[in-house]
Amino acid sequence: MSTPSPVAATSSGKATREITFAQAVREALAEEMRRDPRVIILGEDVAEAGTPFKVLSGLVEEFGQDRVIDTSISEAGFTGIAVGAAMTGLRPVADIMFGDFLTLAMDQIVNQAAKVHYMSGGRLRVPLVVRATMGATRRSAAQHSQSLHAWFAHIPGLKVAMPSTPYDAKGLLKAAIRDDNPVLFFEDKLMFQARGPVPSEEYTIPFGVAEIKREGADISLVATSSMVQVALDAASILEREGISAEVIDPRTIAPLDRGTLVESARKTGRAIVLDEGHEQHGVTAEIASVIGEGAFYYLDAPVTRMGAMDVPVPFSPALEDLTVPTGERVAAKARALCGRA
Amino acid sequence: MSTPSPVAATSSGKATREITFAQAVREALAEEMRRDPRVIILGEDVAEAGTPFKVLSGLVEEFGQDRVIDTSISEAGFTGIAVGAAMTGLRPVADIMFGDFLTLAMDQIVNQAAKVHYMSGGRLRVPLVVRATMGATRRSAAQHSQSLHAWFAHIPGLKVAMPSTPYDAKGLLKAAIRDDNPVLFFEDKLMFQARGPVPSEEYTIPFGVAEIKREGADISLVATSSMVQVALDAASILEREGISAEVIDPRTIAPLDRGTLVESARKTGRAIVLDEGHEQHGVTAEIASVIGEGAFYYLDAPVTRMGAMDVPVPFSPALEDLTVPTGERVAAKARALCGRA
Amino acid sequence: MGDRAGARRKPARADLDRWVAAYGLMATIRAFEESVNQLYITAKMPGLAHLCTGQEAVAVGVCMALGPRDYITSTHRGHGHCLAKGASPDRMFAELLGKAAGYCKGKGGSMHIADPATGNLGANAIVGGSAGIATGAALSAKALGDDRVSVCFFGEGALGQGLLYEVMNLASLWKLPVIYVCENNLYSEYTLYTETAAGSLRARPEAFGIPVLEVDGQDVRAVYAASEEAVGRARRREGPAALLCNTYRYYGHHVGDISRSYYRSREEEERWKAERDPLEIHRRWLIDGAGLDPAVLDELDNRARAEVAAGVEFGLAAPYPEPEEVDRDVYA
Amino acid sequence: MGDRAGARRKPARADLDRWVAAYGLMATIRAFEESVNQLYITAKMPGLAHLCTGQEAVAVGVCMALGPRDYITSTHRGHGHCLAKGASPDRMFAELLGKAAGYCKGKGGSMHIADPATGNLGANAIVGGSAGIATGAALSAKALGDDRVSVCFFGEGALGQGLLYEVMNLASLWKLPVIYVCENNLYSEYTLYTETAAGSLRARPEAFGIPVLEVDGQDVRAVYAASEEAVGRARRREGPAALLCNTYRYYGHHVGDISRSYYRSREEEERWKAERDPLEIHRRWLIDGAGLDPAVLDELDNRARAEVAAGVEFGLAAPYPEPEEVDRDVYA
Ligand SMILES: Cc1ncc(C[n+]2csc(CCOP(=O)(O)OP(=O)(O)O)c2C)c(N)n1
Ligand SMILES: Cc1ncc(C[n+]2csc(CCOP(=O)(O)OP(=O)(O)O)c2C)c(N)n1
Ligand SMILES: [Mg+2]
Ligand SMILES: [Mg+2]
Repeated sequence: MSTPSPVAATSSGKATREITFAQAVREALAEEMRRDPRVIILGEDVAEAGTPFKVLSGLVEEFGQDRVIDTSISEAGFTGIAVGAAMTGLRPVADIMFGDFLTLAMDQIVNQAAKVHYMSGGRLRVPLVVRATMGATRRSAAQHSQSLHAWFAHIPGLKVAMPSTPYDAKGLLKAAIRDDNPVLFFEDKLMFQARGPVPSEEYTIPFGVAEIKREGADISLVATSSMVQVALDAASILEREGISAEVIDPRTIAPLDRGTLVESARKTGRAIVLDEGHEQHGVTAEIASVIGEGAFYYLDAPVTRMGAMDVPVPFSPALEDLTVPTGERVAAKARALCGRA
Repeated sequence: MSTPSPVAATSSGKATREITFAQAVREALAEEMRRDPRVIILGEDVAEAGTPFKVLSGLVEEFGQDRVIDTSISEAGFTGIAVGAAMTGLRPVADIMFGDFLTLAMDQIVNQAAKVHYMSGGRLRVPLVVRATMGATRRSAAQHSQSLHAWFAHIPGLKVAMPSTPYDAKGLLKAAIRDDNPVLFFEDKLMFQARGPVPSEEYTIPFGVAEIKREGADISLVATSSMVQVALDAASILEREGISAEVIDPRTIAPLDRGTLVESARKTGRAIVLDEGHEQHGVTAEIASVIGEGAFYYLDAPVTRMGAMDVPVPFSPALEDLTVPTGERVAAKARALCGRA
Repeated sequence: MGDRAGARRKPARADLDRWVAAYGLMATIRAFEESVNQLYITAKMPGLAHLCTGQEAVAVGVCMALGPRDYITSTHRGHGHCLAKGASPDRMFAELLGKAAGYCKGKGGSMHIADPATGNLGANAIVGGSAGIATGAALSAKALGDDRVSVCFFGEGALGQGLLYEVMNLASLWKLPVIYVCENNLYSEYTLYTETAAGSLRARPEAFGIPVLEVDGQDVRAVYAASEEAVGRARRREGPAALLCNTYRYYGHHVGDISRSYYRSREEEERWKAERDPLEIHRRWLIDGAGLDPAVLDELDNRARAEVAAGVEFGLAAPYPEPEEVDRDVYA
Repeated sequence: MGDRAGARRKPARADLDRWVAAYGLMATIRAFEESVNQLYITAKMPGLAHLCTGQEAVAVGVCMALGPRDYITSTHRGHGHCLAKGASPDRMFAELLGKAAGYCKGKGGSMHIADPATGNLGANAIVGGSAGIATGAALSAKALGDDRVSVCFFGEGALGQGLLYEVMNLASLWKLPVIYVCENNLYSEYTLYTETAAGSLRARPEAFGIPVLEVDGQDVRAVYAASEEAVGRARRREGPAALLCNTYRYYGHHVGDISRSYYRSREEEERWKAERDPLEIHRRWLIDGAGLDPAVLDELDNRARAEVAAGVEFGLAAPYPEPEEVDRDVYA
């Protein structure tokens, strides 16, 4: 909300501004906090500091320290407190500075938050949002660069959102805060300053609805979060070579919009799945097998996976950049799948 | 080692006994502890109590409290201590009573143990084994029944073993203890009393080598740990109906023996993947997509996945038994895939 | 407090009623656990259960100091907490037997009974796992401006879990109305607590600025008095407190833990039962100290047994959940 | 200890040499961090770094009490620990710059420097994350029967992590030769420690039966004296100890943390630099108290700057790792 943004008029004619991903997240939080006094934020340096990424700056000034709460360095502790608060009338948003630190809160998220509703026979609810960052190539090394979202998508009872644009970030986060279930909300650190159109009007984006970010006929590029832009880059490269790539963003991986993914693959007959989590036993495996099963009789080539390389993220720039898919590498794979290599 | 077992003679002519899965685990530990004084065991009630499953009974009597060490109820703490001990000359085996409690030790396993070797440029090593149980249908409810192995197979730097017989349990555990990397070793609670032939001679089983537990021609049933017996049950049911099922056990899911799995699927043209972890974003997805890609041009039907139902494990026997694949249900799916439904 | 001296003071009428009720509740818990053990022995109950027999005074003494809207979180050894907070035996047995009529539709079982209607946010099968939940409930009470307090029950073994210290620190900083009740029954599973706990137990909450009241957990009046004090502080928003209740479990760690000689002696068990039984201690005080007619207590014993027997019947007769229930309640 | 009184005692020759060397080491750390900051400002260094300028006396005072085979675990603010334990600036700069000649082949970077050859088991980017590792190293020392000790460096912010309490409890129970060194520099990131820590810091290790020595972290002799005592206990296998070192970081939380006025005042920073600078305090003692010729210290300052400058050159000139390195060292 802080820095004002240029207001433009979109095709829809409605007022739309170009704002950053960080601003979109902040707006979603501010709007929901204004709308519902039960929404609070808990985490390390979330108040005056507004997090190291400054994503939350301005919120404590508007909502006060009783609703934007600095905690000790206790990921398990404040996440557990958020779970209990969610069970008893608040709607907490817990802030995990680096997604790598989720490792410290797994019991509270997986054994408590995810299971309370079911174990209580539906009598207790946990309207909790855990915001966490993800993404490499920031020269932050192995303990500050992981994308661990696949773990949570494996656990029934949790929902997992992976926005790829400011528009999706705002709409999905507002929906997550209003959801009565625990939601893991992953934000790519490198996207915080990316700008995109966001309407001034209030809106939310339903979970489990994929979006076709670009229409195409020859190959489907299914991509999440940070990989959506990579897929779009690949699509432009391929376009110049006469290959028409369709780019699909599931937006939430739990629930997963299988229908849209399968439909696209049936149409194009080819698919590459992109995700910044490690490739082995990751999200690319789930999506590839869903497409492989659902589009089996329509595929002209095997579904191909491109995740982050299966190595701890190295610090050296000379190595780190090799671990994440790029538009060029995706285009090369696509070429090969389309028999143009 | 405690209870003596009947000694028989196998085809190989070598001396072989029928012992339980629990005895096999105990023998592996005892033999490696005799062989290497640096091997120690750490965990809750591992000494006099020999764990609630009695898997370790007798070990403290032979090796003493300095090598079979009872800890406080501190999964993160004693796992972290095991990591440091492994970095400095010991070869610890940490005991996580119920795999569900791994949620408490994730940072020590994933951010520390898995990455130390890489982050140090290969200068430090973590020869650590984390033994954990898995498996449902024990009426233990949602926090004592999970099979979370997929999480670890997602993380580079970790190895994951999933034995399905006493023979594999002993051979794989001995190999795990001699391995210079952190290994997650999953034992199905319901298998502890299962008996099977185990040679008296010393042996180890290399990681990354799948085993064909039963040859077949019409369909491949790829199964891990507890699901191997389910697959074998299904194979016998199918045999009576004239369907010849091949049962393949990867034995370790990281590293994963892709070659053997793909080869079998190429031969049979059909595959069902079975694993007791949740189906969504689980091991069945990885294996199905590996087969889908590697056997693409040979498959007559889509690769089908059967994991644990995507619900927290319910306590009620009336519900819990519905959440895990059974021989009957697998046979039914196989029939359908073979066009015999 | 908890000193026998109190025994000589004759209580006022209202007080006496409360103490009589406390006895009745302890009798119900005692009878409940005996029946659970029977159900296990006769193979009528799926899985295992952790009995709190011998620890009745802690659950009852603490919950007497709470109102119906106050919160508790419980443990794997939680039947007593659940009953003391107001749950009824019939639906509890139904839950333990995995029946649809159970408090959690049979989906939770013994280690996960929850009853929001009586403020019970649930038992927990993760040792120490509910410390965050109880503390979070206290945060809600504070943020929503009502005067509720929250009680976190846990065994001394849970002091091994770092989570407790993380949330105690925050509860103390934020003056949250939460009371950490440690039931030190000497053992965690099969190990004496001194083998797994260094230093002093009470020094731990104190290190985070949380006052600790150590009490005789076998004396329901002592537990109640300490709870009253802690709850009062919390309600006045003066901050969290901790209770260290010294108690003992009569049965094994769980119903299947029959041969215990390798970790504790028969003599020790007998001594506690003979000299430190919470029902006996309270009964003696009611009769000798408060001049109550023993018949009143015998009547309560009978009523407890009858209520529990009826509950068992209800639970055994109740139907299992329908198969369609299996994937309901995964998401709200 | 740490009292200015000591200033009047004139040290023996050998002692003096040690104290002069300590000054030299602190000067090297000071110069090292200044250069890291320059590399960042001139955009020659990838990522960020957390400078320990102002905290030199803690790293040096503690490591002076250790032998080369003793272990340390370090933190995100670990350059000082690494140098004090014996690493050389050139390969450290190479690591910070992501070069193949770095201690970790450039794969670790500033937050993960490890140098087993000097007993450094590694910096750690997880706050409190190395507490288990340091304690485990002490378990190895005990089990393997050598007389090594292990030191766990951490900032006061790490006291928020439950892991510390879990391992302190076990270290105390098992009398492990580990020393927990808390560098209380008042802030964790952008927050004053009193806003996130309840009760008393020193009461925390004490709650687990671990003795705590609180020292002036700006006085290298005070830090050394306390370390000697703690290390001696540990070597004699009398159990763990904790050091609480009061210190201050001159720069921001990391090199990019420039405008700090919203969490601490310029005055506060200036006051520490003017009155509590560890190099200045030690220099004053060496000259006034030990009668050392100031020229000796100026010479050490120059040598430190020269060694660091050479290290920077080495690091900048060194080649990046080959692409093939990317998937090496994942498994041993
Ligand atoms: C995190 C975790 N670790 C281990 C266990 C296994 N376990 C169940 S009860 C128990 C002992 C608990 O002791 P205590 O806290 O004293 O409670 P008590 O059983 O004595 O009532 C253990 C180790 C568990 N349930 N959760
Ligand atoms: C588990 C974890 N949570 C949060 C962070 C982010 N973080 C990095 S340094 C830091 C502050 C640490 O403060 P302190 O322990 O006092 O060390 P100092 O930086 O003052 O040396 C935080 C919160 C982290 N690295 N690890
Ligand atoms: Mg106990
Ligand atoms: Mg600090």
